[in-house]
Amino acid sequence: MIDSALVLAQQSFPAPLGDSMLAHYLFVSAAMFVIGLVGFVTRKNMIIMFLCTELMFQGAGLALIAFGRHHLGADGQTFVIFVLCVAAAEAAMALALVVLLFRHRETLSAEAWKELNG
Amino acid sequence: MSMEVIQLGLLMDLPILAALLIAFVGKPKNAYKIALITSLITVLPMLGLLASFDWSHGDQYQFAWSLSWLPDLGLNLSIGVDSVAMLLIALSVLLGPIVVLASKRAIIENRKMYYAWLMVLQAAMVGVFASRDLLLFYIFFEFTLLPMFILIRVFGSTNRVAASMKFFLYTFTGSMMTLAGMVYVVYFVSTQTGVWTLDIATLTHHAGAMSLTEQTWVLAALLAGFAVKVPLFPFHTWLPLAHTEAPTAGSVILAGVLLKLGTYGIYRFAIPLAPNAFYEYAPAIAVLAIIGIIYAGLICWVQTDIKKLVAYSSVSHLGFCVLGLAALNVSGFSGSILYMLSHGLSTGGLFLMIGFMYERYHTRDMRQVAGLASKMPVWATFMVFFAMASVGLPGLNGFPSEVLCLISAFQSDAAWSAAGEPGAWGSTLGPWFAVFAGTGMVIAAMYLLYMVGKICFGPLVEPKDHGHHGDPIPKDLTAREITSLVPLTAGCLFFGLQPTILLDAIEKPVNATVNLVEHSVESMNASNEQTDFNIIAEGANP
Amino acid sequence: MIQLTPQLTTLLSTLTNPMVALSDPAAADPHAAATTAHAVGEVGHGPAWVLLIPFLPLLGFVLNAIYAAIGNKSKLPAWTTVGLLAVAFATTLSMFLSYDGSPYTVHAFDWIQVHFGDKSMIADFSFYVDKLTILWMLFVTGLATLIALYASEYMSNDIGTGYCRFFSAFGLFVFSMSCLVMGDNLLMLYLGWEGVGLCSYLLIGYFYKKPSAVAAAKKAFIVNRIGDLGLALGIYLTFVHFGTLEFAELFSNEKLMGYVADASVGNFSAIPGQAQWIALLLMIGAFGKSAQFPLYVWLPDAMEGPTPVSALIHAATMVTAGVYLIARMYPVFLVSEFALPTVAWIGTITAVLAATIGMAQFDIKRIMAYSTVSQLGYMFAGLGLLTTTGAAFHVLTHAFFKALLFLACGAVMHGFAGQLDLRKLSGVAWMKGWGIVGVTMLIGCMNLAGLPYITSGFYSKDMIIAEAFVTPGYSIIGWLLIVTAILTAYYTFRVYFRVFVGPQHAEPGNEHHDHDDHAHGEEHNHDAGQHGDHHSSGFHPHAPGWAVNVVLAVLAFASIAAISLAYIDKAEHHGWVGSMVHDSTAYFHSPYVEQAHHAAEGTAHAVDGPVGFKAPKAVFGMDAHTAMILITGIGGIFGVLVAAFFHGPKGWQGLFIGGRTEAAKCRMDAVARRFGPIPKMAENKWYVDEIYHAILVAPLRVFSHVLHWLDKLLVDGLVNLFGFLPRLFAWVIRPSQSGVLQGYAVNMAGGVVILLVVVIVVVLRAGGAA
Amino acid sequence: MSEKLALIVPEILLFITTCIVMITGQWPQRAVRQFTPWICGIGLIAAAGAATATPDAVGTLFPALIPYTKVIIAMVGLLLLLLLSGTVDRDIETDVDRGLKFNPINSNRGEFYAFFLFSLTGLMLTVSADDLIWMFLALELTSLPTYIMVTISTKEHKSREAGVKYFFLGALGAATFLYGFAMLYGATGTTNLAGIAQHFATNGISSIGMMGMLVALLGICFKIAAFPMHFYTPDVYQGAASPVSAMLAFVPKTAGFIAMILLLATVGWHAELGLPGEINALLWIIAAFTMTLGNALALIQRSVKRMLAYSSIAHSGYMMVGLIAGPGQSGDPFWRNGIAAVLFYLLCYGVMTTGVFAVLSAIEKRNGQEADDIDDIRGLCKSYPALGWVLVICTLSMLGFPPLLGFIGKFGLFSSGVSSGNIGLVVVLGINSAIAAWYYLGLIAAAYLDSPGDSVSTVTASPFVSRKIAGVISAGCVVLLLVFAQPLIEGARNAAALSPATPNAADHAPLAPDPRHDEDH
Repeated sequence: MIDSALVLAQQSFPAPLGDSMLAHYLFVSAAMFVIGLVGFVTRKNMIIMFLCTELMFQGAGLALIAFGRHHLGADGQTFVIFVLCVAAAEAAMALALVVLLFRHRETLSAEAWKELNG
Repeated sequence: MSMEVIQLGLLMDLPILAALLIAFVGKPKNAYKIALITSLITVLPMLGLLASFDWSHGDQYQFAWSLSWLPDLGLNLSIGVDSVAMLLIALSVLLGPIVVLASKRAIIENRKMYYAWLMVLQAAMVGVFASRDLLLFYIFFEFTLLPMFILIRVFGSTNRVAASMKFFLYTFTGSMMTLAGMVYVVYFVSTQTGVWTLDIATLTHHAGAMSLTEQTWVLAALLAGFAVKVPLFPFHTWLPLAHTEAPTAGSVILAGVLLKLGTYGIYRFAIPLAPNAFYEYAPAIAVLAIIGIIYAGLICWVQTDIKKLVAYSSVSHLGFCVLGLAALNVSGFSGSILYMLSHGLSTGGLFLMIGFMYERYHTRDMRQVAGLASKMPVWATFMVFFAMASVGLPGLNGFPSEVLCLISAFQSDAAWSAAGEPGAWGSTLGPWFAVFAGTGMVIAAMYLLYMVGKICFGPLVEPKDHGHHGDPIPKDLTAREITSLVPLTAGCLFFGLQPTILLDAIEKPVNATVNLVEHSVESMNASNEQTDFNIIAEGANP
Repeated sequence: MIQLTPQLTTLLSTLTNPMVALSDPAAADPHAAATTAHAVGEVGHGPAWVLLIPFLPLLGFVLNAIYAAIGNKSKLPAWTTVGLLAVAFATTLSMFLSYDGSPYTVHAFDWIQVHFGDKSMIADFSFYVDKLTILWMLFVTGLATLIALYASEYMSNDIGTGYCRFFSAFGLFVFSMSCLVMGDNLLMLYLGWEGVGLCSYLLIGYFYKKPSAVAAAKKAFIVNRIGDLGLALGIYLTFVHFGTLEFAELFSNEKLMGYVADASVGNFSAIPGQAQWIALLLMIGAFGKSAQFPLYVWLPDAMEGPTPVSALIHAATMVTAGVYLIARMYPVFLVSEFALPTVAWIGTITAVLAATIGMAQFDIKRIMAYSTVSQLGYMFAGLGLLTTTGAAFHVLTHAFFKALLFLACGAVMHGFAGQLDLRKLSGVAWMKGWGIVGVTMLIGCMNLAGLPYITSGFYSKDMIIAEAFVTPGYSIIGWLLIVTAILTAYYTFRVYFRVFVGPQHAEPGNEHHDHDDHAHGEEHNHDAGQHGDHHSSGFHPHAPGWAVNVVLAVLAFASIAAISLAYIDKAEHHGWVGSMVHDSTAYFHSPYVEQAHHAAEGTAHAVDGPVGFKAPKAVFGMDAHTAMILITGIGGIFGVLVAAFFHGPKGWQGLFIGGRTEAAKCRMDAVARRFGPIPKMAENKWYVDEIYHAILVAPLRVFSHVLHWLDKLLVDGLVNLFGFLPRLFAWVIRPSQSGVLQGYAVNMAGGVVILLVVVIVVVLRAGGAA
Repeated sequence: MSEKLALIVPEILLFITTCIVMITGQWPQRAVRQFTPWICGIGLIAAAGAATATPDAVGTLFPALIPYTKVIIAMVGLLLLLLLSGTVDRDIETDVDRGLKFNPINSNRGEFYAFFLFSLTGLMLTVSADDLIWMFLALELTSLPTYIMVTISTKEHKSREAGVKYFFLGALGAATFLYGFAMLYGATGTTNLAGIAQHFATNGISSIGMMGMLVALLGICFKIAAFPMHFYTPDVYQGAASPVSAMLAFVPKTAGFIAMILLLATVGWHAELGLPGEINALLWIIAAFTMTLGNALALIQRSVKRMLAYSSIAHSGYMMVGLIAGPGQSGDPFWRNGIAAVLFYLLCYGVMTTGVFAVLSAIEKRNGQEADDIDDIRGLCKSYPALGWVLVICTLSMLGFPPLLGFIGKFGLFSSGVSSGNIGLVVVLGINSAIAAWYYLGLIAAAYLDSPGDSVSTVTASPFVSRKIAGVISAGCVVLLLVFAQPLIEGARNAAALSPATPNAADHAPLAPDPRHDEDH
């Protein structure tokens, strides 16, 4: 039993992610995306909101990695690395923005900014 | 490029040049002069064209010229006129000096803007009729909206903003549908011939092959623009408003030419491009036209605003024009085209009269002004003349066309017309259409005499505060005003007494159009019979 | 009406016109018929000078318009008009004299021509001349000349103001009337028809500052237009059915000939319905123009116009256009089963109705107007009874004596400052300078009353009434017409006895020529007190001048002299008019009908005898004609005597039976009271105007207002609603743009989810369906 | 590798320019500082020149897309550059005028222009994208700089508010299409677009692939400001300085449309049925809603910039008609090629909208605030005739008034929509054009027909001539391109030609025959 598993592992390493396993990963990734989305929508603190978008990005990233493993290609992982870079850049911007806004309104609430409407 | 093409081009270019001159070089006080001189000069090439036009081949495009513009869209600057277009161009050009003359005293502020746009409008109107390219036609057709919008919006009376908006938006909405319909036809023809062409003659030749359903939709789309423009009941409500608010020159041009774009569109596009559908729905269109005749006529009868009355009378009159088209026979088309040419003269005349009155009294309310014959006999004489022309008195312009339109309604029912006449091959309308439309004659007499009776006759009534506005006003019409009326008067008499000249001129194209419709209807009937036969044959052979 | 139908059939096939009872050699002679038929079929071209007849009056119109434009302040317009009309009349006379018996056309210019396929619709500006045309044109131009002469004096108060306008409209009228009568096609006829309507409108509304005149003008035009609609539709239908508008072609149309042949044997079912409709539609036009019930209401009101206008247009010429139309289109009427009976009955009803109203009026011009309506009723009855000769003869005599009556009344009106109330005038004939008016008025009244043998009116009226009795089933019309004749005699002499004889009395009217800019009244006030015998101080009647008197005298002479017309050609055609009518399509037994009949002879519908031969029928044991001379003659005299008794002054002037001593009181006053409200109702014209207003005009006006509101609210409202929809939509969705970041996020996320779900569901359903 | 590099020479040139600009923008000498925009211009011209020389991208879906698209990007970029001058650092330069020392720390000029060029670089990279990763990065490169540009474009609160909204919602949108990309990759096992297309064509579109496509498209809707991702648009356009708004109207929108075109090409357009059902339905609904929403909300605005923002939304809706219509068969002419129509319309829209925003940028209120209310432009043709006429001409063109450029562009959309059988959508487009006429006319009437006397607040010209020039050039293009439109249309048609080698998933997908087309067979 162990042998056969080992042989199997040796024969096709790295082994493709099975469909059922993939589903688990995808479920987690979807959950992360949705949690991020829900958090974005419900939380008023801008930093937390930003973190939620990060969660969404990483949810997508997780899916990419899972798919990459599923297809046994490097594309997914490559993609994720770039996503992480972009996320980092966005994080920098977000922090700068949040600081700028806090200076003007003394609050981190997104609802403080609703002069433009209609 | 032949001499004639240059002349045709001049009809469009001269007004544009004048507009540029007025807008960018001239002083406000010269605007009127430049416009007047240009519009007078423009008459010369027009007369030249009339002289060199080969009337015996009126159904062919003459003075044709084409320049590829956007080959990828199939758009060519291709101009040329058949006799119908030639006559309508002549009408547009002739109205030019008249409206300029009539504007001298009415327009005091913003003269540069006014005359420049008036000139642009002149050019655009010529362009509409001179286009041999579908898209070019559409471009000019739409373009006329802008000058008119500006004339109403800036130079109109109190409710001008709403009027101009309604005018623009209503017609624009309709014509967007028209564009869609036109594009569909072009597309269809391209699937048939493999060539994407906007050439009207080619399109006309192939469009009849569309299925009835397709044609119905195309017709609906085309009519969406043209029926609003005509305006056909119940799409007419912009017209009274626009007419009432527009400056005199605007009303004259609106009545004289712009409304005719709708009927011209129906004649030139809706009927040839969707012949079977038009044949199918002609009774419905005629019913709308007749409702318009009666409905608008009765509404005229209870107006107190004299300009609104005349505006509604346009709706009523144009009903005859559409009725003639819906009859789909030679007399109907002839009458309708004659109506297009002649209606503007009498209605335009009435608008001029009202404008002259308004300049003196600053009111159009018949309760405030009445019995002017004793004060302004010359004015009243012209008023009665144009009212009678509008009533459709024989010998004046309205009559021949009205007669032909009504006769055509009778004739278009096969049961009532002799076989062998083109257009007598089926029943679109019938005698009842003529009977009901004929009541329009009575109603026209009712409201126009009501108007004349109030405004010209009876004891003199003048508004109390008139004369407080601006310069002192001469009592009766001035020489300039009479000069602007004389061509219209002469035109009314000419159309009334010599319609044969015009009828001969349009005979060829009209017959060609009727034959085209007849051919399409017959071939569709034949193919339907063939299908029926096939079905029967198949049914008999299980 | 239904029971009439077979009778008309009989009429057509078996009637014998007493006037041709002695047989008509020309008609019976096949050779003569063929010759004339040839002439009908191929119409030659006439001399161009005939064009002078319509165009000289038109020249008058133009010249007068120019005079008006340059502000002429003399009698030049009148003399221009009189001169031109006289030349036109002379031309007409020469046309009459040079007429060789075959109709011809004169082409002025092309008018309306449409060509479709191998056919065309041609209506040129051309003139068609046959004897019917000549007959009409003779009295039109003749009377127009005379009346223009009369008007030159009558309208002289308006010199410098409306004088040119009056005469230019006058010229235009004669031109239009010429087109109507001489037009060679139906559209020309229509042109003239509408043209005379226009002139009528302009001239009724001549005193345009007077609201009642304006209203009357409007009413005349609009009521006429209703008729014109029928006429127009009839014309269109004629074209659609027969394929031509030209008389020459129409009357040689094989279809029409076939129909006439069918009609002559009573086989109306062989005639298509649409052909029968033509006559009914044309008839409506005739009713409008000739003021027949129910479209007569405009004519009495039309008396608002100057009296020469009333005389020429609204008595002598224009109103007979309906008669002319039916006469001209007689073959078309013959082929319609119901048209001629309807014409006969409508004519009779109009005659009776108008006479009853005329009896109760006090305005002498209105009495004359109603008498015109009534007499037109006679003419229509005559047409309906197939005696076009009688109708045309009555048109002619009526033109003379009614013009005379109007002009006399006009002289009175002119002289007494617009006074027309017969209660306020008396003994006018005895006033200084009014003798000729008195005498000529008497002649006119006698003609209208139809006093036997001495008046032409008697002959023409008698011809119609007699016809009613020889036509099976129509004697009731005859009796009604006789009663009307008595009423006519009564109300005519009522006017004469009250206004022209008896004690002299005059109250001036309140109309100081308010159409004048210069005060006409003042002119007469300077010699106040010199005429103390007049009740109104400061007023003296303005006796007519030479022009008026000459015209009155000529007309009086003409209306007597017209008696002779009844005797010329009596043997052949029952009078000169008969001979004129005979050679035209108007005659039901004309060569045209003969020809049609011959055409039909070869067919299965061959008939026993020629069309229109009536079996002589005895009335009261006498020849119908003789009987009628007695009955109507006695009736007329009776009517005069009744008038004399009730209205005549004491003494010989009242034929010794009258008892009136004052202007305003007479025996009738007491009698009228006995009748309760009836005289009042008659005076109020049986409230016909009010009824029309209540059931037609007012509802239509209300309806129009409703439409106007509908247009504003519903039609435009819908447009505005569609215009408003985008805005409404915008206001509805505007809250989605709340400006709150989370709100946007929710919207976006929600939008994405909803779209995904919708798309998947939509596609699944579409896929499932497929 | 070198073939790939040859394709992105313009981007490389732009990137180099960006680096230079970053430095020169902070240069102590004013002359050098002020030369910065010129450097940008040179870079853009160089990029445009390089773009014309770009070879066909072999193996991609639209091999000839690059030259035309990048040239129009560079050209509109030049216009935007003219417009952007003076947006930042105005106070600093005033201070320097008054003798204060220039402090590079406070200056934003360098990064502002750099960001602008970065954004354009991103846009160009989107055009070159043949891979999902590339596309993602290019799209982010397009957007990220704009977030900052919006925020720093004015010193007012509204810019910050605009910035924060734009940034956060942008992140949400990016996450969405990223997730879609992930699913696309998952479904096909490749990130290469041509590979994806190949996979779809051979294996059909799996449900996860379809889902991925839908989600990706929805995410990209943010870039093109289409329903349901359009909510940020009016706030951001209003909050940003007018030149930046103009840029937002063109740059991200173009990037989004290019991305969409490339993505849609992977599933392909069926010869008769067009896009696969789900995608067609999605785009149909989005297009219809986007136009209608945009136009309806624009109707009730008083702020001209908000109005233009909504009109920008509406225009996205119009252009989606072209997307749905697709490029037709290879060799199909312009009127059938919806993608060509979109590419051409992007140019038209870029020029028109730049013109209008240029007018708004070229005037300001007396208190230095931006002109925004419709009253501010009242009577502009009298007070500033050149600007007024630019506004009138460009607005008329946006209205689609014949014969201006916008009409020609719209006609392309019309004809492709009709000839691809999407007549219903064309009707919606027509009705929307009419609704749009309402507010455009209001704008025209305010600028041209009303007199300045009606205006509540008075405006004055802003001191930047280049903005005026930008406006005049835009208006000039709107008119003159009419005459010279043919090469552009031809270019668009060539650019939008789908590679004949492209496998078409839609053609292979088992689809039920549509009864509509029965009569054609």
